Amino acid sequence: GEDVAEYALRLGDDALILAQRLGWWISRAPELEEDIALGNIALDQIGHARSFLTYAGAAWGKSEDDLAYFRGEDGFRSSYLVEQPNGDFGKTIARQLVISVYQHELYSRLVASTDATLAAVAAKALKEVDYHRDHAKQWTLRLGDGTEESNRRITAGLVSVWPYVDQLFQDDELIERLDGVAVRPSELREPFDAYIAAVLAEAGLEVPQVPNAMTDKSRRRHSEHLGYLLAEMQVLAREHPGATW
Amino acid sequence: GEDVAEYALRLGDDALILAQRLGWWISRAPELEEDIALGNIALDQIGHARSFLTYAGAAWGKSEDDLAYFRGEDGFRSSYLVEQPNGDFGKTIARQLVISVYQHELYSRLVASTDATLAAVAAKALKEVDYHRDHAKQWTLRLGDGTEESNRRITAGLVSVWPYVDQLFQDDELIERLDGVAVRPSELREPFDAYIAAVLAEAGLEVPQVPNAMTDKSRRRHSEHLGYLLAEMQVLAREHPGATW
Amino acid sequence: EAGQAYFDKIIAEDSRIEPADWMPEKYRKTLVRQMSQHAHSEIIGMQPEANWITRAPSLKRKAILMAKVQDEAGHGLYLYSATETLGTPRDVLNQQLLEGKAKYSSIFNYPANSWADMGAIGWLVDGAAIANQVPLCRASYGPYGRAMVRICKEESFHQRQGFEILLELSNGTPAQKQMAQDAVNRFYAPALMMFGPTDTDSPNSQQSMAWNIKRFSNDELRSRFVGMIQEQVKVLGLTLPDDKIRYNEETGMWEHGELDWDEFHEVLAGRGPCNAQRMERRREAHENGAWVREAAAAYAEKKAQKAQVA
Amino acid sequence: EAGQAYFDKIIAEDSRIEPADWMPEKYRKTLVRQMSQHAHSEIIGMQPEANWITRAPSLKRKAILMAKVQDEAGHGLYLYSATETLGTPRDVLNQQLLEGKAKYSSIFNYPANSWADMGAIGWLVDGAAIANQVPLCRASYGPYGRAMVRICKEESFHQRQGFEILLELSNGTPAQKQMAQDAVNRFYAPALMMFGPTDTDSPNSQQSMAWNIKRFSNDELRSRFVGMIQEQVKVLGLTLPDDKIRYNEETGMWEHGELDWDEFHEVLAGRGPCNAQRMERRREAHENGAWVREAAAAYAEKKAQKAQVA
Repeated sequence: GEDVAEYALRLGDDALILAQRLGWWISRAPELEEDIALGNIALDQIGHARSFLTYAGAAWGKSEDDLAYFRGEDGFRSSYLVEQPNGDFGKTIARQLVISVYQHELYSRLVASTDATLAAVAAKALKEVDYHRDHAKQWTLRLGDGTEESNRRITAGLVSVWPYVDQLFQDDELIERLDGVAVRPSELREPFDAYIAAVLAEAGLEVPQVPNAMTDKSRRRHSEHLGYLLAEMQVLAREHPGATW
Repeated sequence: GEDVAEYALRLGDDALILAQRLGWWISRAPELEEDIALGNIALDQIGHARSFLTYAGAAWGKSEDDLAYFRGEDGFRSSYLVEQPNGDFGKTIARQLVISVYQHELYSRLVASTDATLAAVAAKALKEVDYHRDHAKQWTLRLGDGTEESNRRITAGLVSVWPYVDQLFQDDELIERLDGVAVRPSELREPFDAYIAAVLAEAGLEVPQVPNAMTDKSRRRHSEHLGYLLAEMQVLAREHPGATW
Repeated sequence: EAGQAYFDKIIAEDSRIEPADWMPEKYRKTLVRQMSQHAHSEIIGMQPEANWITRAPSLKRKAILMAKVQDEAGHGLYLYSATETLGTPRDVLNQQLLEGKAKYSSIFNYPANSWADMGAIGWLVDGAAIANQVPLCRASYGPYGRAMVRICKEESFHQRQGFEILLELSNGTPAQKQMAQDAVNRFYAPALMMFGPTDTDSPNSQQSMAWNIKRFSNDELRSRFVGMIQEQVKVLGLTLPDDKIRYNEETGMWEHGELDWDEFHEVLAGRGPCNAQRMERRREAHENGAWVREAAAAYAEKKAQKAQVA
Repeated sequence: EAGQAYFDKIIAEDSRIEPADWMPEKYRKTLVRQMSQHAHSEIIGMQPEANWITRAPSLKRKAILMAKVQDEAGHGLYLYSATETLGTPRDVLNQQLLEGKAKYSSIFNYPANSWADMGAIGWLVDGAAIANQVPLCRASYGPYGRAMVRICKEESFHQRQGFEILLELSNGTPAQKQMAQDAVNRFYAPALMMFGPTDTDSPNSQQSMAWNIKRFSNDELRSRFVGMIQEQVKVLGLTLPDDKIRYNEETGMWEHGELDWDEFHEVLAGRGPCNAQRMERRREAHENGAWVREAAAAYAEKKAQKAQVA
């Protein structure tokens, strides 16, 4: 029904916007191996996005591309976190650490969803996110315990993305209605915190002590960044409405 | 006629794209005085763009906004130089130095155009560009003769924009056909070089020795940067075709 | 004691204190805090509007918006200058902002998500600012009052432009009208909260009123503002998201629905949607500009040395 | 002399030289130059296509394009590894690229202005690359030949994807079809020039052929390619911007219109539309990544020291 579709949108949009951000790095990474690694993660996320959006679109007779290219800002259900700009590699890794640990906890529970499609997509995605999480962890360790400069930068990156962490763990009416289908975000917070604390401790970093930003648990409101991202992502498709590619 | 309109497009598009680039700096400049100064220059350029585009549009029954917001990349006649990204303040000043010295030479001749409208717009623009040129000159001196870091950065900025200087001074068939109406770009090169050489010498900088980029004297082809700029500039207007604002 | 007497006399006469005059330390402190907070608000307030400069939907609107944001930088400059007459240099004030030790108006911690926000900010936010600021033109501290005169003139221009943006949208396509209504819905309550806590929760106000800095209470100003916009919104063909607005004949005050003061305090405490973003952007601009300011200083010094030698 | 004899024998038998084998200095140098140039081309060649990743018009195409650009990074890595077997480390090769001392394929100095260029690059540029590279799978130097086998497999996949992009556009709206034709018009001649100067102007080719590195002359390969694409373009429903294409029964060669070798040399000399941009972007990525590579190195060293202690 519509509720499941709305939930699938949230999952799909996070993956899509993240992929769009990460795709920028390909040809700009600190080393060739990272062009490939970040490219892989972006590709995986695009794959997840396509599955979730296709499923969501079925409820409204829309294709994945209708949803990706012909919704305005208000129609998106992405979180503030994935909308944050790439910044430097430190900030990108900080964002990756947060999102991949979150997605890992999320998908490892979503595999038990009573919705068979969501469960199946999550099962496939989980294996890939496992790699994403490890990638983010390894880089957090390297940057945290690398040089003074790298420690400073990953710290700044964590501070920069931290205000948007809280939104990921907010329950709302939709979640209540989807008991058994959706994963309850608030339940993910504890394991998330534990994992993050362990990684940061090993990296010689501290959990940022910064205020949460006021966001929107229903994900209808967005950061000021999303508009720019969509303008670029959608420009060509919208110039040719009805075209196929 | 169409030729004059096409010529006005070139003038207007350079001003418009430059204004769009400079507008980004407002709220991001190195000091408040520069937010204001770069804002002023952007405003002046928007003003020139509007005059030239309104004039050009008259030939095709189009408004300034039709031209600014509803042309694709192929329809623009901007030069590679103004399309170059802002980079850091050093690169922006380098681009400003080139474009303002060029526009100053251009408009100080265009005031004698046999086309009364072009002459009048040029007369008004010239006074303003005189300030732009001085602004760029003063900053080139400060950065060139400031610190090692600033010298390094303005030098890098000059090297970065220099491949696109040559295009500004290329004559083509249109220019030939508009004898007396248009200013012959090739005639501006000598005074441009002389002015630039004097400023750079005073700033302790050298004229960059880098190859020219192969561009398009008819200005129908563009750098890879223009598409991104237009996507952002036009996004809202295109979402609401036929709307007024 | 002569100083205090003169100061008291000037205040009693409702005349002006000038920079060279003696003044109580608390008066000075209050002014520095209020004026610099106002200056910071102008500077941070550039950001939500700068967010739409590159995407403004017509060249005319783009030019107007650029000019407006630029004016705000100008207001920041006047106000920093006026504050400097009280003995605190601009560098120090700026440092306080960057370190998060100084406040700025909370309204700028809300995002400008749509073009219509350029209208709502102009109409409601600048409108509320003017309502706050017009009485400040008569503030007892001379440089502050004079700065406000200049600023208010430009602000009312900005407010009119904001109104025009909304009017155009409201008379436009259904999508445009909806965009306008949505912006008004989002900015209405935050704009009302710009006048500060209710009088019962506003402990500093009385001293400021005694010193002729403040002339009206928060609630008085807010009420006046509500009365004004409830008229104007009709012209716009839009509605205010508040069905409790009514004129109270007895008190002579405009009343409105309850405001979410918890949200107000959350945003004040740094937990608004954009607090972190605004500060990060300001710090980034400051850091990215460091080498430029250093170069300008080094160059000026070289020039000065040459001039001395010559 | 034993080495030379063995080398000559291997070449005569059309067998493979391996890294540990003796080889003439010039053979080694030629290979290092050619292989690293090929690697650099993969790396710089990522840029025109990366230019469309964020704007790809469907999610499927976005995924395919990302995968393709990522493959190019992979090809760069294989080729740097293969080149390292000849004794020149990747750092040195990379430094040569960044300093402008090493060349890369000139085709990547043309801009990718439209989405259709993703099709034209795949079909024509990868097509020409494959025509060049398939014979290199039998190159006398073992690691090179083996790298080429792997690369050619992926390249032919990429070429098919490029062809599909054009086919879809050609069968699409008039605007899409025009976009496709425009891209083919712009990439046709530069793609033909990818085979290098005409045989009469290609002095190094003969030695490379004698060493079984190169198998066919530039003109032979070009002719074969023209024959191929003139067939394929019909399937696309597009045309090649060359009315001189014809099969010469006598020579058995495909002929084509004259190419603008002046332009070729201009681009080679650094004056293409994007030479400066491509190099600036590569240097920027390298410089922006310096602190990351340093951190990774420092961390690895710390780990190694701890492991030693333990």
